[in-house]
Amino acid sequence: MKFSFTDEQNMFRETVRELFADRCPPDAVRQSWDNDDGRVPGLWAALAEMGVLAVLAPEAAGGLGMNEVDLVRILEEAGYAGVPEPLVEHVAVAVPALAEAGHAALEAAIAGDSTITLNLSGEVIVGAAADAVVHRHGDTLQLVTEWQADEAASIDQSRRLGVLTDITAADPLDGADPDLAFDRAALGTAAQCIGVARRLLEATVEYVAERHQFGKPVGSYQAVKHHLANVKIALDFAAPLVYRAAWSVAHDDDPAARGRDVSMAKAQASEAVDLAARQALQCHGAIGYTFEYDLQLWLKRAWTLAAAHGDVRFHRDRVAAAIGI
Amino acid sequence: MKFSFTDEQNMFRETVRELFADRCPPDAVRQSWDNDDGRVPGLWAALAEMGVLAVLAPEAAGGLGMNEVDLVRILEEAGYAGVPEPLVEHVAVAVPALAEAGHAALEAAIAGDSTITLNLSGEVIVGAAADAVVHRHGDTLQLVTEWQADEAASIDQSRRLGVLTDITAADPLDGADPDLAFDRAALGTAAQCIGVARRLLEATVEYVAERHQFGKPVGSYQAVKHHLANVKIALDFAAPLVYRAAWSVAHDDDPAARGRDVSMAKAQASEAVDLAARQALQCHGAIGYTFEYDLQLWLKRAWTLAAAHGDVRFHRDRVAAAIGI
Amino acid sequence: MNLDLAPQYVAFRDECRQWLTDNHPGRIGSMDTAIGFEEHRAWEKVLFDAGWSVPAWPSVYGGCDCDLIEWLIYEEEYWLSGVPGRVSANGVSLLAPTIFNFGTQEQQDFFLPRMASGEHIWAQGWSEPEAGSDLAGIKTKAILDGDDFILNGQKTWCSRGAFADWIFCIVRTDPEAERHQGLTYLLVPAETPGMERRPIGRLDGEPGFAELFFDDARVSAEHVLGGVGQGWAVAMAAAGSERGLSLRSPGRFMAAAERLRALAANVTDLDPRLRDEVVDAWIKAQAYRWNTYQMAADLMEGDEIGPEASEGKVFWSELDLELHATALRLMGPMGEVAHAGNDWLDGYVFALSGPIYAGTNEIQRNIVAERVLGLPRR
Amino acid sequence: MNLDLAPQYVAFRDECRQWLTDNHPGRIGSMDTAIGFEEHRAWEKVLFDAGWSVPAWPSVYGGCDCDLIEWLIYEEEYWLSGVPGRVSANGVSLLAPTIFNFGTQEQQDFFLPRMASGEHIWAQGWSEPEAGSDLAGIKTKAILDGDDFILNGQKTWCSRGAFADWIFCIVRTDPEAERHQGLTYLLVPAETPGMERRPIGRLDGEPGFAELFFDDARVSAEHVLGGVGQGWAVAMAAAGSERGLSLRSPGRFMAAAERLRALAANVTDLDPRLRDEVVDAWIKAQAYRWNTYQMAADLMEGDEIGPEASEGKVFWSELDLELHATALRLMGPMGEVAHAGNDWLDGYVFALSGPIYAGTNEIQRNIVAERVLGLPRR
Repeated sequence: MKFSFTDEQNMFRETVRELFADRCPPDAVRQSWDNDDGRVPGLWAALAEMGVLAVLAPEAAGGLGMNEVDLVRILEEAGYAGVPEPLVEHVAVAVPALAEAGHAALEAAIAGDSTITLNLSGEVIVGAAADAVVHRHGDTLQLVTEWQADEAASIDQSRRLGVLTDITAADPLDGADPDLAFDRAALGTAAQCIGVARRLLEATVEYVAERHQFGKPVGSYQAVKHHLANVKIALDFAAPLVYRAAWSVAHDDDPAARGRDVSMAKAQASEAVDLAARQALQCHGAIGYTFEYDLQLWLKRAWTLAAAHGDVRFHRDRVAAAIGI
Repeated sequence: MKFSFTDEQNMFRETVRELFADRCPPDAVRQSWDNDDGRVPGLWAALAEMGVLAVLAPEAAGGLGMNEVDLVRILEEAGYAGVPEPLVEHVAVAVPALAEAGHAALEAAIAGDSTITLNLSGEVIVGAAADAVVHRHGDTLQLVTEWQADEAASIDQSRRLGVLTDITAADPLDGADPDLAFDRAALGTAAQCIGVARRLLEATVEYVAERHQFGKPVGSYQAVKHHLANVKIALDFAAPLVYRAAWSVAHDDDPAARGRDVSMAKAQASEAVDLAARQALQCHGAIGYTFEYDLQLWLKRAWTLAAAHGDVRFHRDRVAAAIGI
Repeated sequence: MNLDLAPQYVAFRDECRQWLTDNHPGRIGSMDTAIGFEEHRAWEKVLFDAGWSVPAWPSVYGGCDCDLIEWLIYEEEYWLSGVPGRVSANGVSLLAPTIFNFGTQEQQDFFLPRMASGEHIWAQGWSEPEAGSDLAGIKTKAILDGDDFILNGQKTWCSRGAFADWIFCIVRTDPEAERHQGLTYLLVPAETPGMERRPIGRLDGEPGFAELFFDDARVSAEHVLGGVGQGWAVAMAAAGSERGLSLRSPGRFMAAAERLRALAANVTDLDPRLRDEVVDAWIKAQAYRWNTYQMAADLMEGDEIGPEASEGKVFWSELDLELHATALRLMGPMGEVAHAGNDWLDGYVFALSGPIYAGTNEIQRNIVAERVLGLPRR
Repeated sequence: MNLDLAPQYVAFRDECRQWLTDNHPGRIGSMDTAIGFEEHRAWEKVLFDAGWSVPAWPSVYGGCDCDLIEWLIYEEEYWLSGVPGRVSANGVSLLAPTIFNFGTQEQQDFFLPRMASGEHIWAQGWSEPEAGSDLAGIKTKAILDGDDFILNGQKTWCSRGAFADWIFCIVRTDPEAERHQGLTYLLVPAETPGMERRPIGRLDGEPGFAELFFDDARVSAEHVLGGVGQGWAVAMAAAGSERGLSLRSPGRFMAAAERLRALAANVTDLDPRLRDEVVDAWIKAQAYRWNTYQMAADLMEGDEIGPEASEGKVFWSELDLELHATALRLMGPMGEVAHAGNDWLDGYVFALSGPIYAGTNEIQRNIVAERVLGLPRR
């Protein structure tokens, strides 16, 4: 029983953090909104280069052969940086599903030559410009390679959405488990939520220490202190559940226990990021409400990710079922 | 359209407030706990004398022929004073029910020679030492005059509870409407909640202005200010719903509209008094947590009245049904 | 207490409702776009011509001398009808009470009818980069030069500022004076040479505000409202209006609550927790209504709105957020999608500014604690 | 990361669970009554004799040198088993770490085994009427007279104070010194002549606390802990314990969450909103658990608990309130009724004190903001 990350895991995280800081600063995120594909040029290749896309692919297939515990803080960093790519979809869900199904598309996926997104619960897909979609079809998964979708504009410009209207070509992904895929998607999203919340909190702490009103720093007012203390507390009691869920997904063979742990994580991470966004905006005041100021990148990510792959109510219901009430 | 009380109503309220201040101070409430009947000696007779018990009895029957709008702020004062008597039960519900049924027990009830309590939704009756119980029996009301009950100890010493186990003598109260009786009980309880919340807020404002910690008044800390501002806001947006509901009970012939208005009032009054109790205790700190200090009288009343005659959830459900969702 | 509507109020309500039904302009553009702004201005003229622009004003300025109850009924009907919002709101709700209180006869005669008709759409120019909720930090200088003031400095967060015709500003006319001293309330034509405006996008990119830059901009001293150096007192009177009855009448929230109710009623297998949230918001809209009717009764007895206006500001701004957040939750995964049928998303973004503008809710709670409850300032 | 329990931990857990099952004393009286207090003392002795009283302590003082993981497992099993609470908690959780850190060898040898066995039950004597969360306001004087201190003053809110054998106090040994200076940590026998104690009833009337009155009470200077004038530093180290791991281990809340779950599972037609509240509380208990295991891993690497302990204090105290308030709501109208099966009501009253004692949650949030997040003090 040792609930901490290894030095290697921390180092990997640090390297990815630096990559994002370097290749995906807020300006790059904003530029991606005007690109045809909504991507940050070169970032996907750099992630492939670094092995990030291959974390959950077995070594035999050219991957790193790591697991969700290795991945979880990487995805947190993606949230922290506001990466506008379907990273969770591709890395945390599609890659292991392709591996489990032994599908040939795995090679391109981990090489960064393709981008694969998800449609596990219907309605809206993220990363509408992706090359393929891992799609839930009854109790199985498919890899959809040709489809029609209506574009949909998210409040979050970093999310290129589409509403799937027709599937014209798809391969079965036998051996890949749709429930596991969903848990991975929820876990990855929870990790991103933690990263987004951290960034919102850091940015706000920095701002309120500098900004003065009525002759003293805004951050010296007790109301502001308590708003941000509450965010910190929510974060510090949500993050361990996310790490614990990563362990369950990687190591627990009981789908019910795994689902319960993932749902606890996503419920608390959603709540934490929601509170972080609310207080970040309130403590920033008007400046945080503008399009020009970068806080909006994380505010919108907070709103959308809190609900993505199951909102608080959905995941609490799953926990309720798992614990017999 | 004029949403305010008349000078006469305000004066009546003031007179009752003075009566309670004089005859029912906290010491008298505490003494009542040790009495056999749980009553404040002489208070009931004084209320009869002043006409309070007869507000909802018609003039022809020797009552004041007033309505719930006249009564609502009187009951608020009962909450404010922490009166340990089944006043709502008797005045707001039993008296008009007896009048509507033309039952002979009305005379003693308004003369203060008897005390009548309620059992409208089962389980627990308040004022176990009362002389009779207005009891819901299917779609009718009965006046129960002989019964067995198991005593039950409330956390609130001012509430003598009993769990009804058997009814051995009862008169039908034809002409009295059980739904109207319930609405009156919920309305009266909501009014009491408002009074309790006012008292909790006043006592706390007074305490935190005096109490010093870390070299300044506790009430000068922004966290404490905001706690109490929130209570004030909750109160000032709950009270008008209670007064509006009083008007509906007195004047609206549509039971659905009446029930909706009463439920809006009770839901918000329950929330307000709950918040008031929470913040009153927190802002008082340890002293408020003691049996000796009088704050506990209103804290316990807050906990019990917030749930009595329908808690927040119950009343929100009634509103939901009334507005078609 | 009498909550029955007297026959003349019923007649007023029916007339108002009928007119709004008959004259509903349909969906028009956003007032934060150049085209939508002019469409909204045209709607103001339609209202004005029919006498429905500023019903609570004296008829000489285009109103119909409504009493407070009629005004509240008008607002309820206005918002429930679903006609466009009021691009004139800054002027009518925030500036007009100040002109009525402090304006000269000439100012009243010139500005009020033009405001009522939509000829003058007003923006507010109070905030500065270093002076948000703390207006005493205002630095924009206005130095008297003959009959004019020469302005230098910067204003920000001017809502409607991108397209407005006039801006009501607070400027520092005595640079030596500190904090609240030496401020002056000044009405500035948007076409003033030396004044530039730059739109600021709000969260969703729409230019909801503007920044104003003054570089030796010359404004006639005739446009001072309420006396040089009196700006603080004059502004505080208007701040009372902003937080009080006139800016956010209950009708707006009752209409939103009704739309939310209808949205929920159409959801199959409505989650009981979401039902609970809808009901809670619906009840609060009613609470806001009855709190307002109570205040109206007091006002009609001659009372004034004091610091308790701050309670209303906190309540409506948090209610507005609750209404819109609940609607988005009801819409599930489609809540984040901007499309023609999703006014809730736009409304949510707007609602997010509620707890911030017109004095943050933190400041309002301080006011409630200190000035309503009497807690010690320090 | 490895969340599998190693075989030796599994064995430890099973042994612990078995012993608690075999030795469960059944329901005993409240520790706030004279009889119940002695019943609890007897239970301490049972635990001690079996080596389960202070498992994390060195064996020389009655412990079994548990590591932190074992201690967390022990706490989980202890609370889940439903055996009585620990009347020794003030001593074991608050005082003992201070004795380990600051006590002389003689003090350790004398006090620790007697604390472990229940021979000495300790109360805390820190608060005074004018010094609640602000310990710097302590006024109780202790003046050296030969080998003794002469105490005068008053302490209050001493939990277990009515029946305890010893009280650990903070007193002012230098009356000239201000605020945090001149304070001394002093161990006071309950039978000290010149010290009177008066029980204080908590909300439900049970004597959960005592007031202590010192009137020329004479206490040996041998009982100073950590040096005369060092009281503040010594107390702050213990305050770290009080807010940190040792006072409120996750096991306590996990057990309460499990009881709440079981309560809810037995309700027919469970209201979905209440189900939601139960689940939320249950998840939070797990969150508290995993946060603690994370902290334990850091501690085992040699890190110390810093101001982030304040986060835990806020979290567990509000969770405890949520657990109990939810249970009472589940019980409906019977929630207010005190009876043998309703431990929740008693627990609710106790939980209400959580956000107040050991530094109010307002102060804890200040600490989180200033010392964890680094926001400016003023």
